[in-house]
This record gives sequence, C-alpha cells and structure tokens, in this order.
Amino acid sequence: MMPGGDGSVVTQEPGSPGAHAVRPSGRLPSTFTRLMQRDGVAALTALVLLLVVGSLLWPSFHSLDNARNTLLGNSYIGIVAIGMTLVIVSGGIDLSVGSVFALGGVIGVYGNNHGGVLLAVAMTVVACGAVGLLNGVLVGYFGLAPFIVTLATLFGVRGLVYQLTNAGATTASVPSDSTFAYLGTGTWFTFGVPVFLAIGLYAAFHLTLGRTPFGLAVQSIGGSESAATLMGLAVRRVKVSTYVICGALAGVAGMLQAAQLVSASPIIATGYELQAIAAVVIGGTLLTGGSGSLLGTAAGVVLLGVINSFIVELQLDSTWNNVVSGGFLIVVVVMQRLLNYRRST
Amino acid sequence: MTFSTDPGSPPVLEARGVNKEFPGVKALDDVSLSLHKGEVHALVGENGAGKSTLIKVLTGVYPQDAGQLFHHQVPVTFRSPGAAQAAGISTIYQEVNLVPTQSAARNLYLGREPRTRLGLIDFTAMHRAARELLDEYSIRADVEAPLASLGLGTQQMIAVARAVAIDANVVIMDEPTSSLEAREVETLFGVIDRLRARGVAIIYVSHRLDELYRICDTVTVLRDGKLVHTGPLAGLPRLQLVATMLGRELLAQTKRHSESDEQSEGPYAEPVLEVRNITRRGVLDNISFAVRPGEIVGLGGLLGAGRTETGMAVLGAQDLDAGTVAVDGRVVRAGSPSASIAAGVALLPEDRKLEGILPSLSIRDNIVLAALPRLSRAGLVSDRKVDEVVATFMKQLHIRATGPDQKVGTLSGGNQQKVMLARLLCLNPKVLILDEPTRGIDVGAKTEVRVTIDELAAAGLAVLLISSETEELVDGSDRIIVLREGQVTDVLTGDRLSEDELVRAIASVEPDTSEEPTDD
Amino acid sequence: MTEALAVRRSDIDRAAVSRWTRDKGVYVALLLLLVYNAFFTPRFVNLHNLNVQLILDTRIIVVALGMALVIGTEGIDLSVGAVMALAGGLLVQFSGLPAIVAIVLVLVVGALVGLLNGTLVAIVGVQPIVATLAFLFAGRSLAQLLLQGRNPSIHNSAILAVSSGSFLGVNGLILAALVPILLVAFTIRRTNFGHRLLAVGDNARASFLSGVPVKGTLILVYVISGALAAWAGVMDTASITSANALSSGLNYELFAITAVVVGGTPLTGGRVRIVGTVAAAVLMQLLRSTLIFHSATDAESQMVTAAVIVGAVYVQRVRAKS
Amino acid sequence: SSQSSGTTSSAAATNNPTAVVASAAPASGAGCTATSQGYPKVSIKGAKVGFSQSEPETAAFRIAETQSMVDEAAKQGATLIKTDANSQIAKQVTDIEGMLNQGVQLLIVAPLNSDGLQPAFDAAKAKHVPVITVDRLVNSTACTDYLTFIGSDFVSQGKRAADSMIAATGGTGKVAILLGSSGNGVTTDRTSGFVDEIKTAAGLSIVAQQTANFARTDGQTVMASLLQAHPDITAVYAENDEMGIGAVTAIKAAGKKPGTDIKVVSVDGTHDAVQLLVNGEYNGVIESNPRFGPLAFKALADFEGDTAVPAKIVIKDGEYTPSNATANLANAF
Ligand SMILES: Nc1ncnc2c1ncn2[C@@H]1O[C@H](COP(=O)(O)OP(=O)(O)OP(=O)(O)O)[C@@H](O)[C@H]1O
Ligand SMILES: Nc1ncnc2c1ncn2[C@@H]1O[C@H](COP(=O)(O)OP(=O)(O)OP(=O)(O)O)[C@@H](O)[C@H]1O
Ligand SMILES: [Mg+2]
Ligand SMILES: [Mg+2]
Repeated sequence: MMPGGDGSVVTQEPGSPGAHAVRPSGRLPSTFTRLMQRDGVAALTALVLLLVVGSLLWPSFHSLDNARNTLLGNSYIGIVAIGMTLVIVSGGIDLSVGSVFALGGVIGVYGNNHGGVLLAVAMTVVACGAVGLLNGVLVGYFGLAPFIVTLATLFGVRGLVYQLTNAGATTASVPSDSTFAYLGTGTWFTFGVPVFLAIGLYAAFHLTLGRTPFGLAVQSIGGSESAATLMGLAVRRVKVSTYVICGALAGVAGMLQAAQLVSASPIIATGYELQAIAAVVIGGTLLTGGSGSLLGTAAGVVLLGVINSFIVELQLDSTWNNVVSGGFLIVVVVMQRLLNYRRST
Repeated sequence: MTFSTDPGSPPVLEARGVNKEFPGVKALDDVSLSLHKGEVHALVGENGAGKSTLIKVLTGVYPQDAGQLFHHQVPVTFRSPGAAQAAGISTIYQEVNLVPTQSAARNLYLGREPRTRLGLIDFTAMHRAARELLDEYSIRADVEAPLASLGLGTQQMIAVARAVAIDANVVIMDEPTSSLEAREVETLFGVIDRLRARGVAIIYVSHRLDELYRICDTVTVLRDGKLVHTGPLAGLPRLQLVATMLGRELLAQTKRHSESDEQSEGPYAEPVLEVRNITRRGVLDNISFAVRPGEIVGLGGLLGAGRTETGMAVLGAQDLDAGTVAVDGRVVRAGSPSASIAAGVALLPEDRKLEGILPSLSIRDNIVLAALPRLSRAGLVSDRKVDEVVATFMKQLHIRATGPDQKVGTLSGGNQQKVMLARLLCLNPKVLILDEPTRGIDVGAKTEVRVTIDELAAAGLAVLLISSETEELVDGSDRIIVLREGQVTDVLTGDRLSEDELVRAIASVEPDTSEEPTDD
Repeated sequence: MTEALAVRRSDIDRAAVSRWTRDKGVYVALLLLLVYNAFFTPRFVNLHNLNVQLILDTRIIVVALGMALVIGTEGIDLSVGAVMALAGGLLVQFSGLPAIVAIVLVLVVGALVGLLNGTLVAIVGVQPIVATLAFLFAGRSLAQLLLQGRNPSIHNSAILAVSSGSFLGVNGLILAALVPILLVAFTIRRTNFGHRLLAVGDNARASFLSGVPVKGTLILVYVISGALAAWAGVMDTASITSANALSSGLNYELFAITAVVVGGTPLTGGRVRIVGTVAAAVLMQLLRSTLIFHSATDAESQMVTAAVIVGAVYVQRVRAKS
Repeated sequence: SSQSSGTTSSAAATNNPTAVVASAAPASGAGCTATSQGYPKVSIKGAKVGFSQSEPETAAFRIAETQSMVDEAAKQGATLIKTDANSQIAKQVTDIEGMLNQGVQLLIVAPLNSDGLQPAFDAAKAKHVPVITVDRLVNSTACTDYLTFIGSDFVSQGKRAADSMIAATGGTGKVAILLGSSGNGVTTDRTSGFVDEIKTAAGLSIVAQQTANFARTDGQTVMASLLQAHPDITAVYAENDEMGIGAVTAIKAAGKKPGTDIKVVSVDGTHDAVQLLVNGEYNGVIESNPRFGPLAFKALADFEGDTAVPAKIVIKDGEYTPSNATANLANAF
C-alpha cells in the first residue's frame, strides 16, 4: 500500500470524550510483523536473501552481466505485471494479457514497417487498448465476471493473432538497425532500453496507484465495489480504465519484445497471464483486491527471474524450474498468510 | 423543539408517483414525497415497506419504473449516486457504506481528495483535515487505520461525518442509529440540529419512535410500497403512528422481571450454561457467569466491551486462552461451533449480512442449514422433514416472502432477521445467544421477536441477550451482566434493574466519575 | 402479516422469462446448434456422429464436474490439467500392478493433490486461484520428470478397457463419465455435504457460525476435484493408449471452467448446476466439431469460441444490481 | 509447442535411415576458422561447452538431441553446460547470456525461432565464443553472427512425406492433414512442402486440414471428427508422430483399419510410430534425425583447427518404410 496507508496505529490522546474506540493493545501486531505485512516487503526480503545466498555460492551470480540479463529478460513480463496489478487491485483479473502481448508484437512490427516507430507505438497502444476496452466494457457495463470474459479474449485474441499472421505463415521482421529495434536491443549505461522503460512505467504507475484520485478509486473499488458506487465514484469508468491500461501495457510489452527479437511471433507469451498473476501475488497484492503495491510486484517479477538464475547455476534440468517456482509460490503465500494476524473464516 | 419550516416554500426535492418493482415484488407503488428547506422528514414503515428503495430511487442507485423526480422544481434523472451527490444530495445508506480496506481518512475524502501543487494527493493535509473533522464529532479513531479495524459504531459515525462534510442541500439518513450507542446518537442529533439551522433538508429513517418524536417535523408512512400517510409529526399520537405503519394494533408488551422475579429464582433449576473464567488475551478477561433454564440474562456494555466476543466464545467460534464453557455440566470443546451446537447452543450473530444470511440461497436452505444433521439420515437429507420444518417456522414467525424458494438476499432486513431466528429455533436449542436481535427491525417485528424470546424462555430455554438498547435490555432480562474492556464490572438484579442504573453501570466503574471513563 | 404481496401478472411473466433464459440458456444454445447443423452440416446430426462427439467430450465432463463443485464454494481449481498429466505418468509407473490397484493408486494421488490444495485454501487461508496455481506450475513438470520425456504406451487390457470396452452397448468412456455425473448430481441434491458446500460458497463465516464444518467441507471439495481429475487422466491415458506429460490435460482447467460457467454456475459460489455443466461441455465440443466439419481454420475456431463464451455468459448474467 | 523438428539432407530419401554423416560440401563463400575470425584457439578437450535447448525435454526428439550432445561431449572430454528455454524465446536469450557469464568457450544452440536470438549472438561475438546452431535455421549471417548451421528446412520433410504418401496410396485417394500448432514455423513448412508435392499425383486430393497441436490427444479427437465429416478419407498426413498415433486410435475406434483402410504417414521417427509401422498399422515415417552431437563437435574442432567450416552442414537422415521398419526399429528414438 501507499505512504500513510500501511495500517500503522497512531497513539491516541487518552481521556478525551468518546474514547471507546480504543483497540485492545493485546491485539497489536509486533513491529516486525507489521513491517512484513507492508505489501511487497516480504517479497523484497526474500529477493535480497536469494541474491545474497546466490552471490555467496557462485561468483558469477552477482556479476553485472547476470543482473543485466535477468533484468532485461524480465522487463517484458514486468510491464505486463503492472497492468495486472492495477486490474487485481480493482478486484478483477485479466487472463488475456498473454494473447494481447502477442498481438502487440504483431501490430507493432506491422506499424513500424508501414510508417515507422511512432506509428508502431500508436497502433499497438490503440489496438491492445481496444482489447482492454472490450474486456472492461463487458466487465464494467455488462456485469460479466472478469475471469470468464478475459478467458474468452485469451482464446479470441490468440485466434486474431493467427488470423493476422496467416497462422504464422507470414512472418514479419524489422531491420535490426531501425529505431524500432533500438527500443528492444539498444542499451543505456550497458543496461537494455526495455529495463529503463519498465522502471519508468513502474515509477509512473506507483504514483498513479498511490497518489492520485484515480489510484485511490481503483483501490476503493477493489475494497468494496458497492460502497464505492454509493460514495459516488465513477466505478464503471474506473474499471474500464484499468482493463484498458492493462491491455495497452501488455501490448507495449509485446511490442518491446518484438523489437528485441526484431520480429513478431504469433506463438509468443502463452502462459504469461499466470506468470504475471504469480508475480503480483508474490509481491503481496491480494487477489481479492483493495490494496496492492507495484514495488511488491516488481520484487515478485525479479524474484521469479532470480529463481530461474538459480536453476541455471544449479545445473538442474530446466523442468525443475516450474517445480521450484510452484513450490516457491506456495512458500511465499503461506508465509504471507502466517504473517497476517487477522483471523480467517 | 420543532424549528419553523416553511411548507409553503417550494420543495427542495420531490418525488411524484414513483413506481419500482423487483422480480416478484412491487417495492414502490405510486409514492410521492416532498421535502422542504430546513425540514427533518421522517420516513417510516415496517420492514420491507420500501423505505430504502425509495431512498435509492431518489439518489440514482435504481432507476424508477415510473414517476418523476424534481430537484429545486426541475425534473431530474440521476444516473448514479455520484450524480445525486454532485447535485448536493448526500446519503447515508442503510448498509454501512464505506470501503473497509481503506483508512478512515481516505473514506472521508474519497472523490474529493486534497491535492498538492503537482496534482498528487496531499496525504498530510488529508489526515490533518480528517482528524479535525472527527474531533468535531467527538469520534475517536485512528484516521490512518483501515476502516475494518474500527468498531461498527465508529464506522457509522464516520459515514455520518462524510455525508455531512459534503456541502449538501439534502441529507438522507437510512437508519443511521441502528448501530450507535446513546452518546453517539446524541452527537448525531446535534449534527442534525446544526444542519437544520443551515436550511438543509433531511430525510430520516428509523424504527426507534423516540428518536422520530425528538427530531422530526414531518412524517411519511409507507406500507407494502404504498404511501399511507404524510403530515406533521407533532400531534400524531404514537399508537396511531404505529397502527398506520402496521395496518393493525400492536401486540401488548410486558416488563419481564416485574412478574417473573420469583419463578426465575427457582432453587432447583441447575444452570444449563456455565461460563468459567474465560479469557482471550486483550479481549476477554476472566469472565464467569451461569444461566439457568428459563432465565434471560442480559449482557450490557459499551461498543467493544466484549459482549459479542463473549457470545462467540460461548458458541465456541474462537479459541480461548483460558477458561471453559459447559452446557448441562459438560465442557464443550472451544473452537468448534458444530460441537457447541450439538451440545445445544445457538447464536444469532450481530452482523446479519456478514455472519448470518446466505444471501443467494433460498429461505428453505437458510433455515435448515444448522439443523441439517438432524434432518438427515446417513448424510442424506430428507426433503419431507425439511419442508415440514420450513413451513412451520415461516408461519410461526410470520416470514413475509413469495415462498420458501425466495432468495434471502432479496428479503427486507426484518424478514432476514426472522429467517435467522428460524434457523436457531429449528435446532431446538437449550441455550440461545441473541446478539442485537432487534437491530434494524420494525416496531411490529420487534415486539414479535421480544414476545417470541419470552415464550422461548418460558419454554425452558436459557437465553443470553446482548443489546445496545438499554430499554430492551432492562425490560427483557432477569439479570444484566455489565462488561467493560472484557471484564465483568457489575451485575444488576432486582431493584437495580432499571435503565438509570444500567446507564450508570455501563458508563463508569467508580460511581463518582462523571462522564469521562478513565481508559488507559 | 401473511397476506399476499401485491404482484401483477405481467410482472411475473417478465421476471419468469428473464429467469427462464438465464436458467435454460445452455440448453437453448445446444438446441440451436443442433438445429443449425441439421440443416447446414451434412452428416452431423445422426446418432453415430453424436455418439462419437459425446465420447470425445467425456474427459472434459469429468474434470468439469469437480470444477463445478469447487466453483460452488467460490473457489477455483487450476491444477486439474496438471493432475491429469501426472495421473497418466503414474499409471505407467504402476503398470506392474493389477489394473484396479494401479487405478486406485492414481486416484489416491489425485486426491492427495486435492488435499494439498484444500489444506492451503481451508486451513492456511490462501486464495484458491493462487493455491492451485502452484500445482499447475509444478504438477506437469513432475509428470515430465516422472516420464523422463518418454510417452510410454499402455498395454494393460484392463486399463485400456476403460476406453475401448463397452457395457450393454454403451461405450466405456461414456460410462466412465456417467457414473461420476450421477454421483455428483446426487451429492449436490440429496446429501448434507452438498447443501453445506453451497452454504460455504455463499457465506463461509455464516456457515461456520451455524456449525458447518467449513474447513472439512472445503478440503473434501478439492479432494473430490483432484480425484476426478486423476480419473479423467486415467480415461485420457486409456483413450490414447499412452501417457504424455506435455500434452495430456493441457489447458483442461480452462476448458473445464468454461464449461462450468457457460453451464450457469456463477463464479461467486453458492450455486452449482451439474446438468448445465454437462450440457455446456457438450455444447463446446459440438461447436468445435461443427467448426471442423466446416473446415474452419484454427484462428477462426478460437475467435468463434470466444464469442460463444461471452454470448452464453451474457445471456445468463445475473443483473449487476440485485 | 512443437514436439518435433529436424533436418534432412537435401538429397531425396535414402534407404538407410540411420547414417549420420557430415557431408562437408563447401557451401556459400569461403570457410570460417578461428584464425580468420580472430578468435582465441580452444582445445575441445577440457573446454567448457554450452548447449541451449529450446523446448522442454519431453518430446523424444529433444531428448535424443540433448543426449547426443551429452554423449559426444563426454567422448571428447569437454564439460557440457545445458539450459532449456522452455519454449520461451526471451528465456533462451537469457539462458545463452547466462552461460556466457559462466564462462563457456563454445556454444551449441537449438534455436526456438528463426528470429530473435540476435542479442545472444552479439553477446557471444563480444566474448569471442563461436556458436553452432542446430535443427532450425535462423535469420542471421553465418560465420559472422553464428559459425554454422546443422540441418535443413522442414519443407523438404513435407515433400518426402508426400512422396511416401503417394507410394502408399498408389497415387489416388482423399487425404486429411493433421497440422501442428498454429503459428509454428515447422507447421507452415511441413504443410507447404507436402501440399506442393502432393499436386504431382493427380489422383490425390486434400479434403481437410485441421490443427491438432502436435499432441496425441488432439490427434485423436480431431481425427475422430474428421472421419465423421469426411467418411471418404483414405489417407492421413500427420505433421508429427504423436498426432499420427492419436489418429490411429481414432481410426480404430471408428471401426476402420489404419494402414489398410486409411493410410497414415507422419514425420519424426519415434519408436512408437515405427513400431506401428512394423505392426502394419502405419504406412510411412519420415525421420527427423536429432543426433546432432557428433556433427556439432566436429564442426567446432574444425573451426578451432583452422579447417574451413561451411555455412551449412547437412545431416543425413532417412525414412522408415514398411519394408525397412523391422530392421531399423532399434534406431528409432
Ligand atoms: N474501536 C475499535 N477499534 C478496534 N477494534 C475494536 C474496536 N471496538 C471493538 N473492537 C474489537 O472488535 C471486537 C468487538 O468487540 P465486541 O463486538 O465483543 O464488543 P461489543 O461489546 O459486542 O460491541 P458491539 O456493540 O460493537 O458489538 C473486539 O475484538 C474488539 O477488540
Ligand atoms: N435488490 C432487490 N431485489 C429484489 N427485491 C428487493 C431488492 N431490494 C429490495 N427488495 C424488496 O423490496 C421491498 C422493499 O425493500 P426495502 O429494502 O425498501 O424495505 P425497507 O422499508 O427499507 O425495510 P427495512 O426497514 O427492513 O430496511 C422488500 O420486499 C424487499 O424484499
Ligand atoms: Mg431499509
Ligand atoms: Mg456486539
């Protein structure tokens, strides 16, 4: 959650009239627990721990090269996870991001080859934002369940991508010295351009979610949609906006990946929706919505990436990657639950 | 204390010939209402009469099927609650309508947040303003803590503060006092007086007649979705108001202890419920008491005193740090309501919506839920027995519905409460814990519920009655245990069983402390 | 207080019509598809083809049954596809044992996965989608490790009989699905557990306070889902006569959820429609084969499927404000 | 994900499906050596060699491919480091860069896609590590971006499958195609090669093409529906063995005899498919030889030893026919 919203308890002046709302002190969580409950701190801690252990075990682990690779390789899913965080905080879910990612690549390459990098960006944002708009309208205005709506677009958009590429027969690529390719392959201070774009987007949306009325509205709608409606918020418009942002960001991520690969692939990014959800959850955002942290999501994304580096260093069969990721997911969510003092059921 | 309103002046807000139906129910049938500047307008009626629906139509939550709204005599259509709010109509809906995961400050300023020069939200300013606002209404709460961590009453007061802080010309309050205690009710009335002085028009819904007569100028009575009376309140006799609401006379009501003192002290009756030294760190501190068959024991105290927690502990809904609960002399396992229920304990939860009803299931499923084990054999449910039980209780408790298949979520609050009662009664319990059993139910139903409780006690049940209404507690109990910060501070019996004594016992431990409890 | 509510006749009619389309939407869609095929698709509407289509659909139906129960508790089980793959892998591992023993062991493992999911959901309090996501990641990989990349064939005739056998002229796979359908429908309708499951799905806290063993109910639901998924894995293995860690049950969690939701079970819990689920699974399979009959490309199939899902869910939507 | 890919010689079908021989026919331009590229000379023995696999090692093809790398590395006394991109191109780039960080001196890559590995190649070039690509041709420049490519295009596999089909059917009949995953280059190539070649037999017509995702279950379900939609189908071309085997179960379930009533031809050369061929329930399997190890290490040795390495190296693979299947069953992977 955002500054000031971390649930810290301010000491109250004793003795003033109406002092009945004082919480019994025995129920107060310890400072440590409260710190860990702060969204994302647990993921960040785990990340630091893994990094320290990895660095101690293998000298190549903490090399700049490794950092460069891990960050670049995960910047795309990272951008996808931003939109996913917004949607989840608003109480929804978006399963279509993987397909939209592929669409973004195809549209971006088409746009670049028919008018240059600006057209590529514009077309990607518009086309993928339109998918988000469709999702958002079906969810917000027609009252359909987000899970099933975006499941349908997961299928439908992938079909559209096949249609556009003639089932992969028409592959489009871009010249590797074009500005478009630079977006994916260029480096600043030896780090890939997508890494900086992702960091910039994280910063921007961190502020949006935590410090703007729109972000507060997103959190409130996730907390209680009916209350948000009765309080006069434009619930439907905000919901639609989150899906539009999510679609557009997934498309942009796909476009950047296409730029890195200097070509678009229609089969890319299957299963990204689950990876993004996993990253968001590991980052401490509850799937029930209401609050969430982009810093946590960022930590979650990098954490999953670092696990992959671990597997490489351990020389394990890559099949173990999924087993370890799955196990790790369980450990993290169980930890989060155990740290959560409020009783369940 | 009626302020001079001006009925001759043009109405601020007016509804003409409003109709609204839900599948199977005509909730509003040709209802008209006009609201004038500086007027406090009572809107009353039985549970399910259509009060909340009218308010929702007035404020853009539901579109009406027919009829027209006028705001300052201009025909209007509010497409959303937001639109009504923007037009200066501020509403406290019947459900507590704040976002539980957000802080009090954010709830207060949601939609109109103070901004810094960069256009970002200025949380420092927001928190400062929120603290000032809550101080103004004597609400003690941490403005940065999530709302869900505050008590129900505090939440309700924050909802009031939010509604009033919006610069409004109409303020609508749907049962604002149902979860408030006496002191907060006074604060609220102060607020209403100030609003009235500013010329704000107010619609006030409550089932508590005392309150209506204290603050309202006009009254509109709804029955079965139809308007049956509208006019000045002063001069309208109470009994006549009630008769207009119900369409019949009220049941006679008795004061319990005046006539049953002796029999409840029967020396032979062994206690059926024995609570010994139950302790839950920070919440309950070494509480002991016993309830005999046929006895109604009241639990009194301020909000957060631990009454609900005590009830939950007796039901075994939570683990205890120490102490035991015994039914019929046998200790019941803590942490397992099913064991307690099997032993004969039943509890009516305080928060009907969150802890009571299964909204999308039928009345039938709701009633038999707890009794399933005894209505089935070898894990298979007997439809015949279920139908029998459901029919019996729907009749006995006068549950108004299209049939046993109606979803409970679509019933009015009072009827939901009766469904809850039916769920407990078909268990044939020995010990009945009733947590705020008459909260939010109309006068007719309230007397029915109270009479039912008396009958149950007479039939030999042990009843633990939790209520924030001192009158209900005093009239309905044989003995009142007063809790404060999780400790038993007093037990009222015999002569001390009066409202004055109860208020004094609840407010302070030492008789000399005036009104400031020495808390920390 | 018991007098009849003022209800006009036309109101009932309108409400009844909207409720009818909501409840019977799947069947209408199924009928429409059959009528369309009767006129426009040669060789489609005949007993033989419909029988073939039904057989092809049995695996999804079995998975969807468990999913329907889980969704009834306001949960979701993403692990079912992975459990199917794992079941196939295990069945091969147990090939030395008598068929019955091998199958039972596989079902037990499926139930154990359900126990893990259920424990995470009910005891630890992890959200279902996350709790089962972990096994979705891990389960298929475990099956891969188990099979070490081979797709070993099954030769045990007793296991193969699950698919190729028949009883009284009814195909083995159809029987293999029919039995669970009847069991689950009976459970929901007539048993204590069925009633409690819906209660937990509607309001878990209220159910707990009413003495419902919420945790036990939830765990049992996931156990059933796991066991049914394992059974579907056995059916799949028998049907294709081999185990395949990579493709067996791939995306079945999504297909099953689709069938359940299109069949009229809301994701918000408190309601389960078994016949609707089966009808929806059949609808989706007939849709797929209709597209095959009309030589649709993969791209077209996927887009049509998406549109049908949205359409079906739209017709059955419960009004947002009620 | 594709379960199969592979290479064939540019030559037509041979009778010997087993031979794995490098035909070091000098291809375009001059050869490529460590000296000519200014790379440091590395002795294979004791060298750290990286192998980047593209897809999960669940398909028999991928296992055989990786195993041949492992075996050959052991034989040459090199240390092999493996990664697996799990069908994600971005991961493959990261994998390769990760291995470079770990200090591998030689690289063998099985690319997931024809495009997209350029960043990895650039990283290798920067560290002067030669890269051999196997089984899928990439759109980069040989010798500069990567050392050499071992394999050929899938179009010819489709062509050879068509030839096998023509032989099996005698040139008449109605053919259904079970396509691999949509959007996959292998699918596109194996389809176009087959479709072009089948035109040479006037009596054969293609009546249906449906996706079965390279998976056995889908092969079965799609084939079952196709048999209903087109009862006159007499032959099936499956773009990998898995789908072909699935089709065989569907054909049997429909009461027809695979191999006789309906001819089945597929691409790969897995043990299961060849066994069906032995049983007479199959009509042809075009091999996709996965055993790149020896060729790859030889090319590396040549490069380091300043023997010119051609831009493209051809791996010889063959075809299982009803007549040679029994004899060669042991060679199937
Ligand atoms: N102002 C508050 N802030 C935080 N927690 C509170 C507050 N008031 C009550 N609580 C907690 O909520 C629970 C409510 O106490 P409980 O409901 O037993 O009191 P009560 O006497 O029944 O009051 P109520 O009238 O609200 O039901 C207790 O666990 C208490 O710790
Ligand atoms: N969303 C809804 N769907 C269906 N029926 C509804 C809905 N809301 C209200 N009703 C029905 O409309 C009628 C009027 O309900 P309403 O909530 O307005 O009563 P009320 O006067 O506010 O009662 P209470 O005093 O219990 O709050 C009731 O019969 C109720 O069952
Ligand atoms: Mg009301
Ligand atoms: Mg209470």
